[in-house]
Amino acid sequence: MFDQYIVCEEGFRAHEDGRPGGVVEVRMPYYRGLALSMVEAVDLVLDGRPVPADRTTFTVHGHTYGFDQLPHTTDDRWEMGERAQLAFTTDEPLAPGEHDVAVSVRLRISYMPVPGGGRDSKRLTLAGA
Amino acid sequence: MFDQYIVCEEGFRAHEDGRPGGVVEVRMPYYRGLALSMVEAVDLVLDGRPVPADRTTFTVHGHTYGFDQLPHTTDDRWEMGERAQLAFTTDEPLAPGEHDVAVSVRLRISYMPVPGGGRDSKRLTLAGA
Amino acid sequence: MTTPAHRIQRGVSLYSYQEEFFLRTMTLEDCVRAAAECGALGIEIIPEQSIPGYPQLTEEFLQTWHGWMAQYGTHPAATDLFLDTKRHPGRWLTLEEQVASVRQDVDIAVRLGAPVVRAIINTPPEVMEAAAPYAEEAGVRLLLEVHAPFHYEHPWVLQHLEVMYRTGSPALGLMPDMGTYVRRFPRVVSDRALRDGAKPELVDLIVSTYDDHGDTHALMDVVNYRGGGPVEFGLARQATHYIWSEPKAMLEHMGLIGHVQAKFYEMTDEGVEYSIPYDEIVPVLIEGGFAGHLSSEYEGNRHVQDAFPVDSVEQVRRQHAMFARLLGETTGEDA
Amino acid sequence: MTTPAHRIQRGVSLYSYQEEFFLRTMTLEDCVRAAAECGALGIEIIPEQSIPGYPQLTEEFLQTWHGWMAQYGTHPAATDLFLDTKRHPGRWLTLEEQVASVRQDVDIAVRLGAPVVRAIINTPPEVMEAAAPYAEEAGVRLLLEVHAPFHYEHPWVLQHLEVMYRTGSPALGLMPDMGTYVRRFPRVVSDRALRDGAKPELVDLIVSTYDDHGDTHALMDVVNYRGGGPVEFGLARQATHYIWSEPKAMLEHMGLIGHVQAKFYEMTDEGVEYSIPYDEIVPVLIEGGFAGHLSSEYEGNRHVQDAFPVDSVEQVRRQHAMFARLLGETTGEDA
Ligand SMILES: [Mn+2]
Ligand SMILES: [Mn+2]
Repeated sequence: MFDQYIVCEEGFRAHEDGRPGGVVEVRMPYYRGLALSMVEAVDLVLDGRPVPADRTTFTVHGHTYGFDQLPHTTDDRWEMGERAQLAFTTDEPLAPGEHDVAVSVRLRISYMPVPGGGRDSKRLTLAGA
Repeated sequence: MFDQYIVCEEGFRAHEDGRPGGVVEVRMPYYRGLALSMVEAVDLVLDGRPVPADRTTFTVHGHTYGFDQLPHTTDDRWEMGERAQLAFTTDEPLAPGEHDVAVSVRLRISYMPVPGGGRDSKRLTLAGA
Repeated sequence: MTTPAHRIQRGVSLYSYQEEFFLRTMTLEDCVRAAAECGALGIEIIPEQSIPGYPQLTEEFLQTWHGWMAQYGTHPAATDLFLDTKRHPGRWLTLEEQVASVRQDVDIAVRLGAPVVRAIINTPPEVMEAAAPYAEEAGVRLLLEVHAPFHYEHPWVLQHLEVMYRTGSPALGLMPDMGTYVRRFPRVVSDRALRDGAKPELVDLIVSTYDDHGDTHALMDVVNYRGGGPVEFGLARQATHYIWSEPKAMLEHMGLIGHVQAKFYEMTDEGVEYSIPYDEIVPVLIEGGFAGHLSSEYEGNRHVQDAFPVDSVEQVRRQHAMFARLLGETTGEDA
Repeated sequence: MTTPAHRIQRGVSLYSYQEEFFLRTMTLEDCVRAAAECGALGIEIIPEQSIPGYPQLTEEFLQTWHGWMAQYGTHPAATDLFLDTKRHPGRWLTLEEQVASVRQDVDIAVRLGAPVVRAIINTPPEVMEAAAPYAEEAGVRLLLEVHAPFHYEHPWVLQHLEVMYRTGSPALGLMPDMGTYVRRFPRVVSDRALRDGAKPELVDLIVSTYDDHGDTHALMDVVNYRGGGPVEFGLARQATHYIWSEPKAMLEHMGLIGHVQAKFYEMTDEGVEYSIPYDEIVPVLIEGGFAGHLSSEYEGNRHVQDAFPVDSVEQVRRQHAMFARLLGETTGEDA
């Protein structure tokens, strides 16, 4: 229902500390918030190359988690419409300019027999570092 | 319907010419034969590691094809119950003894809205080279 | 036109403004104000949607919330609960955990001042039964949302009705979602499929099969036989999710019906819902003596957002102009 | 017991021996012989299954085939065609290509000596219409297989019936698959789900919902609400694929019915099919004056092969013992 809004147009940026990689802001394609234990995956494909989940972290309202922590996190939530920060590490620094950013979100929604979530991809310009 | 028969118990062997890799014999999980153009994939996972399709070839009754050729091959068939040879190349020679062999077959069956096929995995012992 | 006397109240579920709330072009207060401005004074809220930090509610939030109610002349009509039976990976919530989850949402309803809690359709009947005394003590009704494709003869709903009639608990009841009365296929949905590249003749096939209330059993198969792909399959799947039956079926259970979710997809320029015949539904509610809220649930945004500006406020406004007419309210325009 | 006079012939589709033929424990000749040995003299063959090199048929094969027919006292009853509309990646066969595919299969039927061709359910009505004159000239009937979940009121079948009644072509007709008369859920299927780890109470729910011929619309949802996973979802999906309706529905279209596929899942030790009431079906065929083949389609192998030896020959033998009884044939045992 909100697939087209998953990848935020703004906020795509390199790491401030110079580590290779960056941050993309993402929203959950769902009409309510969910405890993080039900966020099964937020998969990133950057310029056609999948970024492994263990090279990403997930931040909601200032709290940062590894994806191995999410399944056990029942006391924090990704709120409806909230911009979360998906931070990722790459081998090489990101080139300035445009990048293809594809994000697929998989949610465990109890009343649905199949996984919920959605996918979005946008061409984003890296904000000046 | 024939998933459990996809991977043949016999015929798992190293290449005769000493190239690294080998051959596993496979059957199509379907009750009729199909033109090869409708065989969309025969994916091999060896000891937990996927073998890319471009490192495999497919042989039916003595005719060998690359997987890039199958989509255009409407004049040859994988017959019902026929043991095809799925040959694969690996970086290192196969160790003697047991290996996990998982094969997933995807078929384009016209009367079905979803892909047909199936999957099977067996622990096979490499035949003496 | 004379309309029989009735006690139906108008309301809005803030679900209706999901597009604007998601995109932060409307705040929660904006949503309450928008509802009030169309005379829909009963506010239905989904705490997990509208209240960051759920299930914690701060005193500050509650004060603000009740302040808005006073300021805009609105009142809390209902809250919507979810039951996350799959909250933990790899295991199901126990019965006790499920009941605890419902109790927590009852507490939240009490603090928000809502007399009704929507129990989502996946709430098991034994959870309803176990939570009923707690809800009764709290002065809150726990109403099972009868959502498409369910209906009053469905085994799942029959199990719930068995609990309701056997226990006779005043806290238990039903909350029909009018998405169970989709007489014709919503055109916003089929138009979207066309924009997504669906073959027009297959869209016609799907829509006309639905509109004839024909057998959708093998619709996916037929769409495949006719050359359909993923977009057409998606539309065919939609056609098996909508249902139509006679709204009069509500009369038999009217004693249990405490709230109605007025699902809608498109209020046309002519002021009618394209697919759901509210001009037949509202008279049934009046006839049955329904005394709860008729609460808007706009769900068209997802089908038009790719190509058109979404205006949920206007859509809800139109629905309430229609309700005011069907309920025989004297409007300024008539005077 | 007196059975009315009838002209029904018994046959076997070699589909029935798929397990043994796949595993090469039976040859094609073994299949023909097995059919003959249970008095099923009409042989239905799926060329794409049984004849390597299809669509080429060598003179040598044909000679062998006709030799078997003479040797075993059998006769070709039907061939089964498929229509591979998706033969090429990324594009659909054109109408002309589809008709050419059907013609090719008509030619094959002629060479094999079969008077009937099974047109698979995805064959479009316009392809049937376009191929009918060719089939008529070849002396072959092209019969649409009415397969579950289709039935005679379904829009897809109605389109086919429209072509059949409008053209009046003697080459066109119907081939009902008795999988459309599954009165109770096949226990070989539910037992398999249990072996695969399905929760017994959910298997019961699915089976009893099916057996009550209740609403399977939201069965998948309810199985989810009750804690089901992939195995239970698979079983629920099966329950939406089987159908039951009154076999008498065939009477109205009996003039078009040229062959019957006697689908079955399990012939019990008591000599009856567990899920399909052939003792009601055969009298309908007799009453309607059906004069074609009642042709076995054993499909139980896939549900038992994980745990039990498959014995398709014995299963078919039992079905024909039942047919002989229902058709009033004097058997050696009675004499
Ligand atoms: Mn609703
Ligand atoms: Mn059949």
